[in-house]
This record gives sequence, structure tokens and C-alpha cells, in this order.
Amino acid sequence: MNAKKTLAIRTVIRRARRYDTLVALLGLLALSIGIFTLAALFIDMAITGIPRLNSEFFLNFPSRRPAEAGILSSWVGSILVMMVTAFVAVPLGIAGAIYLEEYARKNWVTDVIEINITNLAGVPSIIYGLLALGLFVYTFKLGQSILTAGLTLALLILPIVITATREALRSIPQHIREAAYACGASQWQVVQHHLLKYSTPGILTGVIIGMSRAIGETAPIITIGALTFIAFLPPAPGQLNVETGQAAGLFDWLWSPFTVMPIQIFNWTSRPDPRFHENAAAAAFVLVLMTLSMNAIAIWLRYRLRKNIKW
Amino acid sequence: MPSTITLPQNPPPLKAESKNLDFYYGDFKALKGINMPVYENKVTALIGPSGCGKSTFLRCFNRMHDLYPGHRYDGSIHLYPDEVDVLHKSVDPIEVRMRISMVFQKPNPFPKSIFENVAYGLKVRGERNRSVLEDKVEAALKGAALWNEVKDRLDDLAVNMSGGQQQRLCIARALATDPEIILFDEPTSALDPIATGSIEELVGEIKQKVTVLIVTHNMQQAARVSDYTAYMYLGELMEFGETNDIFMKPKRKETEDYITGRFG
Amino acid sequence: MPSTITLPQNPPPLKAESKNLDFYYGDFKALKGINMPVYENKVTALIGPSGCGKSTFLRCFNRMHDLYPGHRYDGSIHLYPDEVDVLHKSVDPIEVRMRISMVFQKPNPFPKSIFENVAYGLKVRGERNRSVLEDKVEAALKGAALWNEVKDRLDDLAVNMSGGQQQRLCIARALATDPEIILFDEPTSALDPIATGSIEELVGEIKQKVTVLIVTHNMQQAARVSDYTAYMYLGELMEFGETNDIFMKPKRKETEDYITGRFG
Amino acid sequence: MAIAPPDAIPNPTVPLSLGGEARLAEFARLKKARQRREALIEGLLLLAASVSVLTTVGIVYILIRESISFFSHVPLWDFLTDTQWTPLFDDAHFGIWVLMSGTLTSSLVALAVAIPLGTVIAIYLSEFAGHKTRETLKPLLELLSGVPTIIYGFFALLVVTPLLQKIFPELPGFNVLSAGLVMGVMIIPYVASLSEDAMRAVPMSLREGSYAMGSTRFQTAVNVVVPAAFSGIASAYILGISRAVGETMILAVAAGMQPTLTFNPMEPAATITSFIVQVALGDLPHGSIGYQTIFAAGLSLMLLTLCFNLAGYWLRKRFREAY
Amino acid sequence: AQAQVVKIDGSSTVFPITEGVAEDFQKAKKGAVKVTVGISGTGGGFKKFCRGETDISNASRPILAKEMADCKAAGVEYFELPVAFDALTVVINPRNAWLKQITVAELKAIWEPAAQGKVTRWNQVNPAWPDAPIKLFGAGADSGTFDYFTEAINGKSKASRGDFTASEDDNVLVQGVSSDINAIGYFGYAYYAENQGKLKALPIVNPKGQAVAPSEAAVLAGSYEPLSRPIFIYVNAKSLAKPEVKEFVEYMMKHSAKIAKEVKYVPLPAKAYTTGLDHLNKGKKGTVFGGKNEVGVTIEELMAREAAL
Ligand SMILES: Nc1ncnc2c1ncn2[C@@H]1O[C@H](COP(=O)(O)OP(=O)(O)OP(=O)(O)O)[C@@H](O)[C@H]1O
Ligand SMILES: Nc1ncnc2c1ncn2[C@@H]1O[C@H](COP(=O)(O)OP(=O)(O)OP(=O)(O)O)[C@@H](O)[C@H]1O
Ligand SMILES: [Mg+2]
Ligand SMILES: [Mg+2]
Ligand SMILES: O=P([O-])([O-])[O-]
Repeated sequence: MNAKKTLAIRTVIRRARRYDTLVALLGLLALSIGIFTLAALFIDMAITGIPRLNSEFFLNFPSRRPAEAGILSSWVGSILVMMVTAFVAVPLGIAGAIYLEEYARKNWVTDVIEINITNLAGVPSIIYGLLALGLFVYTFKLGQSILTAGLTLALLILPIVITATREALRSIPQHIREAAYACGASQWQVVQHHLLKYSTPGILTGVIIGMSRAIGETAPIITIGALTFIAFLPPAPGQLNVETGQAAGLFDWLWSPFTVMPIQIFNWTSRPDPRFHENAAAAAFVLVLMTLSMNAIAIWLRYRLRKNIKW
Repeated sequence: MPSTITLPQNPPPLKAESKNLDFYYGDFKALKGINMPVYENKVTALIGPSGCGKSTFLRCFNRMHDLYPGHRYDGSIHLYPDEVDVLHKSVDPIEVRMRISMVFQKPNPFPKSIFENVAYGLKVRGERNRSVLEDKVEAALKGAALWNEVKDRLDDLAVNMSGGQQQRLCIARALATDPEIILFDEPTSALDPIATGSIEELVGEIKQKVTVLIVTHNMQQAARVSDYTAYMYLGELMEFGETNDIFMKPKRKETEDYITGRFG
Repeated sequence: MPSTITLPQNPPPLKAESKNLDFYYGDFKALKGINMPVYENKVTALIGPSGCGKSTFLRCFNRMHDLYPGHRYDGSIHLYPDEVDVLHKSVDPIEVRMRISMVFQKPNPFPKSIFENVAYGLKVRGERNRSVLEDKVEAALKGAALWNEVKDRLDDLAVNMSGGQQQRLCIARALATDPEIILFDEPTSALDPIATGSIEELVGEIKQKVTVLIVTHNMQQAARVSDYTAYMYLGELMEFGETNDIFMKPKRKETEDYITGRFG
Repeated sequence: MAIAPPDAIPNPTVPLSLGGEARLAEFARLKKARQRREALIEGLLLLAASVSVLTTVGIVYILIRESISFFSHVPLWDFLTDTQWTPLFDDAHFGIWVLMSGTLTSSLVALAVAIPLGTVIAIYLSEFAGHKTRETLKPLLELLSGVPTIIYGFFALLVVTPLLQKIFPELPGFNVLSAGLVMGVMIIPYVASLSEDAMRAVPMSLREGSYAMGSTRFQTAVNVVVPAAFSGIASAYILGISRAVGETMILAVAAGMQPTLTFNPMEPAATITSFIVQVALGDLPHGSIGYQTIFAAGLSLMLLTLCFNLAGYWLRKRFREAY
Repeated sequence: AQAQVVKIDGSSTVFPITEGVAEDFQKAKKGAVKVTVGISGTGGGFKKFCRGETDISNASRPILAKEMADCKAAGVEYFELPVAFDALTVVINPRNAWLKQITVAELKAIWEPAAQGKVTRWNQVNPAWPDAPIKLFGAGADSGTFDYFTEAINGKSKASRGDFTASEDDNVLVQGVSSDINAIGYFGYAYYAENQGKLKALPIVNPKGQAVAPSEAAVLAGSYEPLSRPIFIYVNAKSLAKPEVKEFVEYMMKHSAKIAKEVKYVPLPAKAYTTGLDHLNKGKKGTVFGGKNEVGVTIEELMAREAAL
């Protein structure tokens, strides 16, 4: 190869490599925009909110006096709503996914379900709020209760759980199924003894991500009309009412009015007194910490736990 | 083309027999009118070039094809002594699989403990008694020449064993339920020579108790372990006979060509 | 164990030469001190059992291993006439790849039109002139015996062609940039016999213009297409010589065992 | 759910003494019994799977039921052509375009951020970054999508808008720009993560083909990887678009909820979603025209996202990964 | 068994007072009674109230004829109890140096329905004002504030232009006005009082021709007109049979004055609260406003009317 040609080629390569550098830089820049935003948001909340974080903040009800206001009713509400959500979405999601992945034959019914789940994943959360308002609140008369909110969010995260479960099931190699069948297992035994066990990390990841999404949802909860001052906890099962002497039923709390963290934050930020904004920042800090750690756990699960199941 | 079947002079009792067996993957006919005996407590090897239908044939015995839509059997495989046709549609494939175990090409232990792997077949059969389970697991592991290596770590994950150990574990899993037939589909093709040797030895031993059907692409292996050999080609059974005869004096040119390596 | 290298009596000009080449996948040493000549405008075949390092060796020539972290070369591969060491770290792998093309085991056309596939290497080299591109694409497609089949549908997607056509397209793609060497890694293993035949023919033709290094697991193919053959085993070069000699009177027992099919 | 084990352990389960037809009948009976159990389970699972369909049916039913009453008061033509949106006022106007313009403008701003940045990040992570870098940065980026959107809303209003006002002093306190930008950042991980998955699914052999021709990483990414992963990338974009169109709280908090027909991001605007929460925040007099309005708006939103999803479906079908 | 819950909903203006009372009341009762206070706006609150869904409705304007009819249809009878006075405050950006005061006519020119899309610059309202865009912020269409303001300024309830930033959330409005020099907006006095640094209250020229800025004194003196307004709670007469509701209302009448002051409203004279209690005990139901949203009712007038019930 002659020197002139070599030189020409080197020039071409050098020019082409410039784009490599450029894209790498752009990529890093874009990434840092995202990550800096996250950091800025977090630090901003931390600076404003952390001074308010003490045990009273977690144990007090909301109050018109900013210094006394706390998030007791809202974090308890969030947890109760999440319980309902998990209780509904997890079994439904897993069962649905098992059906689609292991049982469904290729026909129009499964096609419909299939397309439908993809579509649902793209439906805005506020639409779920409208569904809940029209159906749960007014048609089924469940009221603006923990049950309504939990069901709404369960429907909202159902596609997430289903998709995650299906992916987890899909990643189990066929030879494991064949081995189990060859031992004489029935289809359900294969599911119960093997598939469910081995897909647990994947399912768990999906559930956690879904729950972290649900816990931060505001719009559907507002839509069902839960923007309310709540300075009490839902009745614990068996809790005695001082005045009437009646014990609360096991599921009374399901019908109780409630508030959740994002609503409390929204409420505080919309108050005139700037000291409430500190409360809002503190509550937001707690909420973000909750969702971020849930996400972090999910990501950790995905990257670590999956490695432990070898085929 | 009719198969050339040379029955032994004093045939041992029949364990199974395929009769006019056709098999279809959708529209593709992968097996064409297979008639072949399987003798009790003998090892029968299936050989033939890649894609000839060895695995397909083997997997008919435990109705493995039922797992996939569009796979279709035609003909029958009778199991003796009761002469039930395992392919008959009134027969539950699960029941067939409980009588006929299988060991796969790639070792495929469940990602569970060694104990649970071996005990799995028993659990599926409803055995819950811990001491019965322990006894049977021990017997199966001994039968698979694995007991000494694993007896102190029955609770370890099976997937952390070596390939050869895993395959022996799969054999133990298949043995644990006292099957009538064990099907082997190229059980050593993922293993190194030493592990291969120990599996071959094992096959020789377990035939005392159970009938073995083994697919292999390794002629030497077939010659070493089997009593009978079937040579398949393009979905047909070309020749069946005692292994010595097939390898020493094959009746058909095609068989000879394949065995001497002139083709394949 | 030293390699047995039989150089031809009147050696043709050298095109490349590997000297004491070691290669590591992380801690695993996949190539051990390979010394081997590659003669200009000749076809050199690399044969050997699976896992012996044929592909690894081939991919050193165009520094393909640079794409993966932890892959390490030791030793050198000199390219003649300018005697540049393609493995030297001061040498830009992109420049190496511009001089040495490669055709892979599985046809891997880009998801673009036929024309763009063939023109791709030229565009990467900065060629923008449409008529130059058209001429070169046509020449390359003719060189790959594909022109007549595709000249009317140059804008069709390449992935819609048959496997054999795709592989010829990949050859055209490799030819289009006038490389000095083309590396083939089992180029026909994914193809049917007819497509295989046409690729083999092609290799015979293109060696007029370019030096060819071809990995194959098919002894007959090596015998048919190559001028020189190298037999590798466990990361070492066992024997190198003219193809006729290697197949007719191999110097080493191992080579003979492999070639006669007694092993592998 | 424990399944009763098959009756007996010893094989065969059907006694040898039985012969011929009786035997087959006994086999059939056993098979039936097991199949019934399995069918019951399958039925339950199918039921669970159809909950998602019921959800859709519920959504469509509710939206359409209320919208029908809505459109019996408001002519569809007015809904589509009126340029004012004052449904709760004395002089009521119902021009959905006012809200559509806000939705589209804010989505465009967000996508103008999310799509280029997300794509560049995806390319960087899949083609340039080493294994370690990718495994740390990608999860970190995904955390962005875990932050509750209401918090992004306040971040936009209280941090980003004042910053923007330093650059554009004319910028009002509520504006689509700031909300859109923050929304864009929120959407980045959706776009980046899915696109990256799609790019990484492109087989190495294709990349090797390109590198073997002497191309650089950039050339390989642009010429080979991106086209090969196109349908996956398109899905990622579609998801990003759905997110943007359906995002609520960021816009409700930071974009001003001002129903004016404008495509200028420097102005406040109301979107379909922010209108719905705004009304929901206040009053929901069941059965009134105001109540029905949010369902009509919701229906429009649903149709909008449906369009995008169908487009995505079509794109995926049309450009199935071809490698 | 449902726990004892006092359900309150309605006006965002009244919310701070009710919330304060609810908070103290629940503390005093050691959690035996639960009180929920929602914010649906006055109109939304009455909707629920007249369906019997709530025990008490917060209202920043009197009940309207249509709402009375709804209540009647559902058999809901109620007590009307004024709890405080508010000065509906018109605010501008503090950097706005040229706007010193505004007349009702000028406000009308800005806010009337006919102005939509037409009156977009300050000099269109008053040539003396600069040629700058008008940025509008106002209460959402479901709020009593909106009803009152439109009634007082435009002469008809809910008659307003629509192209402004409307929010039930007054803080959104504070944020909007404080960040835009050309902005003008309106909401309850409390929100102005809390944000005095960020906002400037615009003096309103009252019917007597004086420009008066909103303040407690001006409200008490009856000179902040026409934007002074009483705010109320309405109590469902049936609910009053429940001891916890009765207790709550009595507690509220005793403590409203203090809490109103705390949250920056103008408390009524002590007599007003005792009159209210009196009505409760004597069963004097109904409204003194006859279903009209009257503008410019002063404290004395209100007292007189209540006394006459
Ligand atoms: N699931 C399937 N669907 C369609 N055709 C199949 C399927 N599995 C196998 N075949 C085809 O059936 C024929 C027989 O395949 P089979 O796997 O039985 O061959 P084999 O003899 O076991 O080969 P090998 O030695 O490679 O395992 C082949 O032509 C194969 O391509
Ligand atoms: N990416 C890799 N990382 C680690 N080891 C590898 C890698 N690729 C190949 N090896 C190992 O290096 C050795 C040589 O592999 P190579 O692919 O070169 O063999 P080959 O001769 O081409 O075999 P085949 O005919 O099967 O293609 C083998 O032992 C293989 O397991
Ligand atoms: Mg096979
Ligand atoms: Mg290779
Ligand atoms: O919330 P309002 O007081 O304005 O009705």
C-alpha cells in the first residue's frame, strides 16, 4: 500500500473518529443533565426539608400550625393504600401473566389481551382516576375510601406487574420445563414448583417498581376526590371507640377516609405560609427517599438476584 | 423403503414396541412408519445423522411432544406387559411420564438443592413422608454413582456441581421413581471424556433394573453401551439389530457407510 | 510442542506472517506461540477440532478482539510488503480493518439496501461520489457472482435475500474496498450444499486478486479450495504445509488422525 | 393452590387385571379428573388475565357513557371547532382545541428534550460505555423515573422557572416551557432505557460486520445498530410520547392551567390532564355538565394516546427487527 | 360499624378556619371523634351537602336559590352560621409602580366575558396605563370566591372571561402574580396576608369614591366595598342530631373568633357567634339571604339580619 493512500485513509479515520469523541461527550453530557437534575432536586428538598425531620414530624397529624404539623395520617394512609394495591395487583398480575405466558394458545382472545395490556401501559394515570371516579366512587358506591384508592392504583400498576412477570417467566429456559414435565409433573405443578419460584426476583422487581410508581401517584387520587384534611388514623381492627364502646371490624379501615403522602405535599405547598413549604419539602424528601429506595432495591434485585439463579 | 429388522434368535421379553409410528411437526413429517421393538432390561441405541429424527422418536415414548401445539402422532407405542398404547388419546401423558423417565442432552437440574432435585419425581407422585423420601433419594444417588460425592451436601444447589455430576444427578432424578424405561437423549454430548465414561458405565449398570433407550451421535458409544442398535435416516428406521451385528456386519449399505464414517 | 512447518520449495511472496503469537481471553490462553506464513494471492485454510482456536487466530488479523475488554494479544502479525505489525498498539485497528476484510460464519448483512451494504465500506472510507460508488458496487457484486441476480433490485433490503445470496453479498461487501486480505470464518456452515458450492467457487476466483485466509471445519472444503493448510489443536499450530501434502502425507500422527476422521 | 396428588404411587396406576376397553375407560377417567383440576386453574388464570381487558372496557364504558351525555348538551362540532374553553363559566365554551394545544405544546417541549437526550444516552450506553459504566449509570438514570411527578412539578415551578426567567426575563411564572423541560427530563429514562435495551438486543455479529469494514463506533451505531433496533427504539419513543401526553401533575403545578389557544411555550397553558385535575381539585358535582366535561376531555386524551399506541403498533409491525 | 366522622367539605376560603377548629377539636376529644375537611369549593361543597353526603358545608358566599332547591328536594334542612369576614383582595406584582388604585368599572373592563381575547393590554383599560400585556390570575370556577367576585364586579355570578390562569389553589395564584410584573389577580385576604412580601394589595375605589386597601380595620369600618364578604358554615339539621356534630359546631362557635384571627380573617363580633348558637338551639333553620349572592353586605347588616331570623 502506498504512502499516499495510507495518509488519505488516516485522514478519513481521524475525521470519523471526531464523531466518536463528540457522541461520547454528548452522551455523558446528556446523562449528567439527567443525573444533575436528580441531584439538584434531591439536594433542594434535602436542604429545605431535613431540618423538619424529627420523630414528631412522623408522629403528628397535619396541623394549621406549621411547626406542629406532621405526616402521620399521610404515611399511614399511603401504606394502607399500598397494601390494598399490592393485595390486588400482585396476585392478579402474576396469575394473568402466567396465563398469557404458559397457558394461552395463540388465538384472537390472547391477541386481544396482549394488545390491550400494551395499550393499558400507555394510558395516562388520570384516566384511571376517571375510571375510579365513575366506577368505584359513583357506580359501586365505594366512596372516597382507602379501598377505592387501592383498587385504582392496583389497576394502574397491573400492566407493570404483568409485563415484569412475563419477562421473568420467559427467561426461564424451556429445558427446565421439559425436565419437570418429564418427571411427571402436571402443568400447574410445573408452574407452582418451578416457574413461580425461579421468576420470583423478576416478579419482585416488577412489583416494587409498580409500587414505587403507585406510591407517588397524585392525579388519580385527586380525581377520586381525596384532597382532604385528615387528622386521624383509619380504625385498626378491633380498636375500641371511646364514645360508642364499639370495636371496629376487621376491614373497617378499608372504608375509611384517608390521605396519602403526595396529597399532603400538594396540600402543604398550596398554603400561603412559607413554613408549610418546608413541611412540604420534608414530606417530599421522605416520599422521594421511599420511592428511590424502592427503585434502588428493585434495580439491585434485578442486577444481583438474577445472577443467583443459574440454569 | 422397508426397514431391515433382524430380531434376535431368542428374543428377551418385550418392554415396548412402536407400531407404524408417524410423527408430524405441523406439516413436516419427521417420522415415517417406525416399527421397532424395545427389549426389557436391555439398552437400545438410536443412531443416525443429525436431523434424522432420533430425538423426535425418543420423545414420543414419554409424550414430550404434547407440550407443543401442532405436534402430532400417528400409530402407536405399546408398553408391556399391560400393552397400553402410550400414544392413545385416552391415556394421560402425565401417567406415561410417570412410568417412563428421561435424561436430556444438556444436564438440566432444577435450581434447587440436590436433595430436592432427586426427590422431585416422588413429590409429584404425592410422597410426603420425609424418611421414605430420604431413603429413595439415597438409593437413587447411589444408583447414579453420586452418593459418595454429594452425601454431605445434599442441601447445596445442584447447579453448582460440575457438568458430569449434574448429568448424574439428572440420572438419579430419573431413577428415583423406579421408572420402567429411561430415555437418554445424547446424555454425554455436553460432557468431557471422563464424565462421559462414568455415564456410560452407569448406563451399563442401571439396565439391570430398567430398560434403556439412548440416542447418541457417537458410534463408539453406541457400540460400547448398547445391546441393540437402531439406525435411522431421514425419519425412517433403516436397520435394527443386535449391536454386534450392526457394527460388525450391517445388512444395509447405508448403515455401513454411516458407521464407517464415510458419510454424515 | 513445536509446530511442524513444511515450507514450499519455491515459496510465493509473503503477504503476512504471524510470529510467536499468543492470545488470551482474560486468563485463558487460547493461542500458544503461533508462527505461520500467509502467502500472497493464495488460499490458506485453517482446520482443527472445535475450540482449537481457529476463529481466535483468524480474528487476530483484523484486530476484531479489540472490541472486547480483557482480550489480549502477545507477539506480532506482520503485513507485507510494508511490514507493519498489525497487532502493534501504535497501529490503529480501524486502519488494519480497512486493509483486511472479513466474512463471517453467519451472513450478517446490514439492515439496509443491497446497494448500501456493498457501498458501506467505501462510504466509511470517505467515498461520496455516486458514480464511483455505483461502479465499485457493480464490480464487487460481479466479483461475488451476485450481479445478475440483484442488479434490478439494488434498493431492496438485503435481509430479504436467501442465505446463500446474503453470504455472497457479504463477500461483495468485503471485496468492494479492494482489501489486501479477506478472512473467512466458516463462511458456508450456515448454508446448503448448493450455496456452499458457489461460495467455494468464488473463493477460488477471488484469490486472483486478494489473499484469502479461511477457517473451515469441513476437510473436503479445505482440500477443495485451499493452497495451504494449517492444522491447529488446543491453541497450537500443529502442522502447516501445502494442502496436497497435508491431506496426502501428513507429517504428524495427530494431523492424520484428524483428517481421517478417527478423532474430533 | 395445592393440587391433590395422583392417587397411587406404584406404577402402573391402572391395575393390570383390567383389560381392553375397560382399561382404556379407566385411563380416560383418570385423565378427565386431572384435566378438570387443571381446567379449573386455567379458568382462574384466564379470569385474572381478563381483568386488564375489563379495565379497558371499564375505562371506555365510563368515558363514553359520560361523554354521550356531554355531547347531548354540546354539539360535537362546537367541541372540535370552538376556540375558547370555559366549560364552568356562565358563558360556557367547549373548544377542546384549547386544551389540545396545551397538551401538544407541552408534549413537544418535553419530547424535544427527552428524545434527543434519551437517544444519545442510549447510544452512549450501548455502544460507547464499558460494561462497568453502563451497569452503574443506567440504574442511576432509571431512578429519575422513580421520582413522583408532583415533586417534579414543584421543582419546575420553584427552581427551573426562576432560572429560566434569568435567561428570558419576559417569561411568566407559569409557563409551558419550564414544565415541559422538566417533564422531558422525567421522560429521558423511559426513552433511554428502552432504546438501549433494543440496541443491545442487536446481535454482535452485525456490529462485527460493521467494525470489520473499518468503521468507527459512531458509524456502526448510526448505520447499523440504530436501523436494526429501529422498531424497539420507536416503541421507546411512543412510550415517551404517551407519558408526555398523559403527564398531569407537573403541568397542573407549573404550567398555569390557563385555557388559551396558543402554541407558544413561553406562555401559560392548560392541558387536558391539568384541566381534569383542576376540576377534580375543586368540585365534582356528579351528573352536571362540569362533571361530564372532564370525561369528554378524558375521552379526547384517551383517543390521542390510542392514536400514538396504534402508530407504535404499526411501526413495530412494519419494522420488525430484521437481523 | 362506621366510626364517628364529622364530614365537612366546601370552600377553600373557609377551609383554614374549619381546619383549625377541626384540629383543636380532635385534640380536645382525644381522637374519639374524627373530622374530615375537604376542599371542593363552595359550589362543590353544596352539591354534596344537598345530597346529604356531608354534615357541614363551608361556604364563602350564601347558599343560592338553585342549591336551596336541591337541598329541599333531598329533604336536607340546614342552619346558616357566619364564621368570619373576608376581604377579597385584588393583588398585583410589587414591582408594578404605575397601578395605585383601581375602580370597579376598570376591573369590570378587564374581567367581563366580553373582554376575552380583546382586552389584553393595560392601556386598553385606561389610556394612562402602559402598553403592556395584562396577565390574569383568578379563582377557579367552582369557588365561592369566583362567584362573589364575578357577581360584585361583573354583576353576574360566574360571568367572567375564561382566558386567565384559574386555580382552586390560591397559592398557585400567589406564585403567578408574584412572578409577573404585569399580573393582576384576586383571592381571599389570608393568602395576601401571608405573602405580603411577594404581592401588593390594590386599593379599590368604593362606592363612596374612596380608594381603600384591604385590612381588618377597613372591613370592620365597612369601607372596603364591594369586596368585603361574610363567610359561613352550613350545618345539616339532621346531622345535628348526632352528638359529635353538635359538639363540633358548638366548639366552632366558641373558637372561631380566635382561629379566624390566627388565619388572617376578620372575626365577627362575639355576639354573632352567640346568635348563631342561639339559632341552633332554637331550631331556626334557613338562610337570611333568600338565595341571592348579595354584594356589599357589611358586618352590621349581617348581624341585623341574623338577629332577625
Ligand atoms: N420443533 C420442531 N419443529 C419443526 N421441525 C422440527 C422440530 N424439531 C425438530 N424438527 C425437525 O425434525 C427433524 C428431526 O429432528 P430431530 O431433532 O429428531 O433430529 P435428531 O436426529 O435428534 O438430530 P440431532 O442429532 O441433531 O439431535 C429435523 O429435520 C428437524 O429439523
Ligand atoms: N470470548 C471468549 N471468552 C473466553 N474464551 C473464549 C472466547 N471465545 C472463545 N473462547 C475459547 O477459546 C478457545 C478457542 O475458541 P475458538 O472460537 O477460536 O475455537 P474454534 O477453533 O474457532 O472453534 P469452532 O470450530 O467451534 O468455531 C475455545 O476454548 C473457546 O472456548
Ligand atoms: Mg437430537
Ligand atoms: Mg470458530
Ligand atoms: O373555595 P371558595 O371559598 O372560593 O369557594
